[in-house]
Amino acid sequence: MTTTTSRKRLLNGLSDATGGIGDRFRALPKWQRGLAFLAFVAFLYYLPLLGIPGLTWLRTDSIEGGNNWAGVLFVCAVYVLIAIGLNVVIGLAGLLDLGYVGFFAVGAYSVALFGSTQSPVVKALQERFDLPQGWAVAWAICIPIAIAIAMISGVLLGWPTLRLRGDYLAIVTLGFGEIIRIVVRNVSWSGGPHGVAAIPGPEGAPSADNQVFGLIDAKPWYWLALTVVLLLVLAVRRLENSRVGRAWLAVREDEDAAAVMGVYPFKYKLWAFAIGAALGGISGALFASRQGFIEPNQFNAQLSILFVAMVVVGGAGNMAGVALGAFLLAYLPERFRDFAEWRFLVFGLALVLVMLLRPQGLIPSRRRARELKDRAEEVPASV
Amino acid sequence: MSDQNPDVTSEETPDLDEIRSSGPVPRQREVLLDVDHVTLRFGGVTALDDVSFSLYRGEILGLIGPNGAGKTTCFNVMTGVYRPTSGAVRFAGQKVTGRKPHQINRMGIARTFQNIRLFPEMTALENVMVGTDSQHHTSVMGALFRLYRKKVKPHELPVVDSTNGAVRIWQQVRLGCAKVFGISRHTLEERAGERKALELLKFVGIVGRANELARNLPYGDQRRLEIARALATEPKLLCLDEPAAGFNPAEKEELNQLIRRIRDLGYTVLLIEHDMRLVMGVTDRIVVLEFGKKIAEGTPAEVRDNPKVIAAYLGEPADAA
Amino acid sequence: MNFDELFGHLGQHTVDGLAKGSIYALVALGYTLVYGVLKLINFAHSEVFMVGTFTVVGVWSLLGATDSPPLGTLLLLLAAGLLAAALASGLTAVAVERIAYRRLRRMNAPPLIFLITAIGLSLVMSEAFGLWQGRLVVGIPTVLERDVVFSIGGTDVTNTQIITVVAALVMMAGLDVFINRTRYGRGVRAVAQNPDTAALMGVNKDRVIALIFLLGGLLAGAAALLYALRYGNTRFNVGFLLGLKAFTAAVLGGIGNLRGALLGGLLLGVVEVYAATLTQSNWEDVAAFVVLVVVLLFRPTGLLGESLGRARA
Amino acid sequence: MRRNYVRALGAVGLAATMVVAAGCQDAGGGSNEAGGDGKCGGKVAIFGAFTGPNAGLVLPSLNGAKLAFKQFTEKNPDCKVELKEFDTTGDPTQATPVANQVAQDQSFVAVIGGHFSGETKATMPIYEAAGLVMVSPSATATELTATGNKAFHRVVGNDGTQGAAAVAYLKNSLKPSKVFVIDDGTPYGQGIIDEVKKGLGTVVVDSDKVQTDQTNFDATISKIKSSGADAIAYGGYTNEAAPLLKQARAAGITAKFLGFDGLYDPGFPAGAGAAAEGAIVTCPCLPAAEAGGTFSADYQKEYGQAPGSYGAEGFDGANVLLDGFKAGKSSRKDLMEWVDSYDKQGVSKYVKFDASGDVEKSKVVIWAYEIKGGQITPKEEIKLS
Repeated sequence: MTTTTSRKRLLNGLSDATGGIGDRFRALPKWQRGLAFLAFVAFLYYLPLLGIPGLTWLRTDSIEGGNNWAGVLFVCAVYVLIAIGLNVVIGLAGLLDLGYVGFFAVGAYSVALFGSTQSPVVKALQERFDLPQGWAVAWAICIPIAIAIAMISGVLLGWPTLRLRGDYLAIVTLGFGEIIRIVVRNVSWSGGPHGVAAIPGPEGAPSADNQVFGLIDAKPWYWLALTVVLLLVLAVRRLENSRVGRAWLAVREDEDAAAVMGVYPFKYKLWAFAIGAALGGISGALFASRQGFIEPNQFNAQLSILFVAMVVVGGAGNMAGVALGAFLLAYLPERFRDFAEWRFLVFGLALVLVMLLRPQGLIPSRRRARELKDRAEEVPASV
Repeated sequence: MSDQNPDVTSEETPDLDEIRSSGPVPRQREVLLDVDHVTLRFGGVTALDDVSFSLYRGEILGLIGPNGAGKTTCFNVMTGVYRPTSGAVRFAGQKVTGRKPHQINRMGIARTFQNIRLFPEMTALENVMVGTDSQHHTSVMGALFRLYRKKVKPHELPVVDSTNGAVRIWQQVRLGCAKVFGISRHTLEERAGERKALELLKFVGIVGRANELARNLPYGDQRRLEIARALATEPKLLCLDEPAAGFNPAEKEELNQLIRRIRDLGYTVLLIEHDMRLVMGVTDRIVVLEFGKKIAEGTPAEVRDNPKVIAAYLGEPADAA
Repeated sequence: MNFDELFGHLGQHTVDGLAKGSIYALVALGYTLVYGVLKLINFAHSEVFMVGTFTVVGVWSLLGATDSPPLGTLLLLLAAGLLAAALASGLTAVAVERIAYRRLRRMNAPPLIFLITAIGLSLVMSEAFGLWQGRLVVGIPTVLERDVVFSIGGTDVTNTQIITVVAALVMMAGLDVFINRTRYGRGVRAVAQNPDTAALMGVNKDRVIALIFLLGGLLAGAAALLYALRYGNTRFNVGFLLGLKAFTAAVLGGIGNLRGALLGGLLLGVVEVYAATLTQSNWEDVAAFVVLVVVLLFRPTGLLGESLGRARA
Repeated sequence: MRRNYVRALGAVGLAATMVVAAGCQDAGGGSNEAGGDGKCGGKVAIFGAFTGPNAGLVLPSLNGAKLAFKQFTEKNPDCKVELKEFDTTGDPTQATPVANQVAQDQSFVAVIGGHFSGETKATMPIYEAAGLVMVSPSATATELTATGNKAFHRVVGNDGTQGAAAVAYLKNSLKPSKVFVIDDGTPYGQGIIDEVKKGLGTVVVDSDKVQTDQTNFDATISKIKSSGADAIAYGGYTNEAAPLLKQARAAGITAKFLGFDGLYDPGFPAGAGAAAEGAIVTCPCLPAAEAGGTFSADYQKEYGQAPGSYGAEGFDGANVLLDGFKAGKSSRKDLMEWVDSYDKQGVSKYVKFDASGDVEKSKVVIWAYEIKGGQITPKEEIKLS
């Protein structure tokens, strides 16, 4: 009995501590919060250069056999983007999507198949329209194509399946992710199991001559990804704080009640799917551009599950939370490579422990409220 | 608040005394809701058996009956949760049957739930604002890009009131931008929705708790919040499903007053309630269901004296509410 | 599309599919039982099955099993394998419930949390076996030589196939009787229908839930033995794909519905074999999921609908 | 109000600290002790799937390379060489940051790897851009040397050669009338089976593609039966091949089974048990006994087991670079040139690279091994005609 109470007290203390910081932060005047946010963003941009004495151990290349720090940060940023997209689906609209990797793959393959001179699609286009050998769709055009195709696939998947209830949706989406991977692997127009190489970046096909987005230095890629992440965080925030976000939450909380209140659940669920898919597509496109080479087995079901874990561990519904979750889940296995073969076991254990001790996630979702407080008093007394 | 329901002019609002004195509501009154021979079967169970009744604009109709009589099922048919096996429900001359719940809501039917169904993780204010969704015209892309801007009326402009220099400059900039570029439809609608939600919270008496999560509200306030949320959809007809369940006498009296105030604003009310005193006190007419069948209809006085009703409620003590 | 092959040996492919589906069905029962009562996907069930297969390996090597032993030894091996695998899987399943779920249940955590905990736990289990047993296939002695028992019109039905299908049907029937006819089963149904009311009526909810996990685990252990008999191999990650398919089967039949799990499993097995025959083996997963999606579109709660509580109420 | 300013000041200060801190960049990013200063020795990176399901195929190569470095250090204590391991689990996603790390750390002068074709394909443009020479012990996909990449070299025959050898072996030794081919849909498996199909022509009567982690092969077995094939060629790895072969034998299929170097792994006969008996595995790797010098014995002594797949290739790959160090080459550029013009007998084969980075066709040695008594035993060298 005493152990359980003490443990409970410890837990409460833990959540008080984290929640306390959050509360104190929210209590700050707006401009100070803005400043703090800007400082944080500046820190994020500075991160790949991290050399503050005492913090360098954070770098993944500070250990034997560690990976390139900026390269790992890039992967983290892509995962954060994924988590933010998936958070729209799972955290806001309450739809359990276990096949999110499908959209990631669609985005990656869109860029690869349209942008790479080695892709079968580009080769077919060259032949059909008598284009020169080096022709491929420019990267800047590939990205909107990727977003559009991802969104379309989101709608195509959502249209028939969104009337299914939670757990059925989960298995159907899981199936969708697997279908995408297997189809891409088995057909020839996608490059099959060999994958697609020479995927372009902002400066065109990967080449040693690229000035900024080159092959060796990953820092510009990280900064690009970080910028995209920040822009999309703002975009998703706008949605969250509008009728759309409210409708998503209402549908998540009680779909029937929302419908009776005049919200059309299907429409908003479909939008959540489409927006989530678009974000997944963007992250996939970024990922493929940076990698320069993708193959179907990179997009397996385990990755989907990892994505869901990022969202839930971080705190579904809270963007800061899911971003933290994504960062940790991408970063920790890299930093703790010393565990070698044990790291996935440790990772699983950590997942269980976090969920058991902090089921609401690392940074739980909390509805914004404070600003309204003073306005409530201004309402005229007469109705 | 009176501009909430533009369809109901003050002339049409029924005069309480007239209704009371003239007994049953005269036939020439406008029928708002028409339940027409509705039958609903689940497998072998007949939940509603050829139920018909009409609801007139501006009245408070009570729907009563012992447990399991089909009252809530009747609500569910009216709000599109269930599709009747046969028969039809018409609202303001339009067919309700076969439409989706949100479409029915937008026709003008709002409801509360017997077992409270708020959005527990949203604040009270947000709960009510969900109800205003049908009055928003911002699209998803509109909410994202906020490009569709409207010219602003003077009272909608941002205020410049800070004494702090830096903040004041910021406010000036915002004012300038609003004047030149207008304000996005999203922002205007959001403000209108918030204002309206606050008004409604005030109307039901819980404006002080606007920022609390719905699940943290006391029971009585949750009931009130449900009513506010339903009103936010600007309904013509408000269906209340046992709003007094679990209330003490003082709270019931407050509810009584609230329902009357709602009616006075021009809403038509359909009330399911177990508490006989409340029903008898507030309703204009009563429909009684038992085992899915309508067994009586009339003024409270008529229903009270109806032998079938007495039998239904008192004849089988085990079933008595 | 190789229709000649499919229709030329339709019977053979159907028998193969049924045998394959029987194992899906047995594992699917574990998902369905837990889902029927707790309304949650026990993602760790796949590893419960994996533990069973390794238990068979361990017990048989302990008993010095060789290829095609004499009948007496064979029976001993089968009995020991079944007992050990069922026990190991059953206990693993109960342990999963105790470690991962009970605390969360007390906290009324949302289903997503259960899902992630279960995923974490299954990662731990499969990784532990991967580290311990290596990541390559582990061979299991062929104790039961495959033998064609009878042959109708070119369709060979083998002893292992018969054993698999019959064992699955028998266990399925046994479970059905247990749930619908016995006192414990009544408790299970009561909790499935309404946990709170059941608790009021004096049903010990925790015991019932532990029982559910135990039952699911026992069946998974039995499936593990059948798997070992038929496939003769196991691997640390054998659970993942099979668990996925078994869960698909459970959903296909209507999750929470025992008979649905059987139907779904068999159907899925047959569909996969047909699809692999028609095209190539690497399309079978696509076929399985496409069938699932199509079925759910027309019957949103699976072929037989969901209901453990209402099953033969 | 006052406190607010203090706080704000603090925030600004924090931001300023960060900007200043930006000055001290890349503290953890490795030292810049550039090679090429004439001193003997250098640092070499080796990357591959040292953990994960297929680590069994890669670890012997890592061990071989380690052994080579150890022996070199013993013989040349003055020449400081170092081998750093980077585990990629064979995943291109993880191999890319490794490549960035190695490329940016100027102290690395050469790379051994990649071990699988996917990770190699993903990273070879990076190494090429950094001017780092790659010597791969086991990436066999044909396309790797077809892209014009200058950095990539391999001390192993490619899938084309191995496929051709398998064709030759089938034609000359097994002489089947009908062959059924199966691949696992990986670039490796599919690539090699495509070569076999090309080489055998109409003798291939039917084919199937299995998938990774598949466990039930009923459909494949039915197809083999209906095809009436008397030989099966399987391109893929142990995890699928062992259960497939076991089930096929149990189903009464007696056709000869021929696999490739993906099955050159003790796990294969162990997993398939008695069913593996008599199966043929081709591998562009020398039998231990044939390997030159004392390599096999040394390996056995060092690790307590026989060198598995690509152990000798790992050893050779490392020695190509070590010989360069010994010859005084210690910059990326020098080593690249050194490897391009390398010409010497190794333990697995005579190592000399052609212009595309493949080991010269005439030097490739491919052996057929047979599973006998649960052991992979050398059968004969396949002569490419």
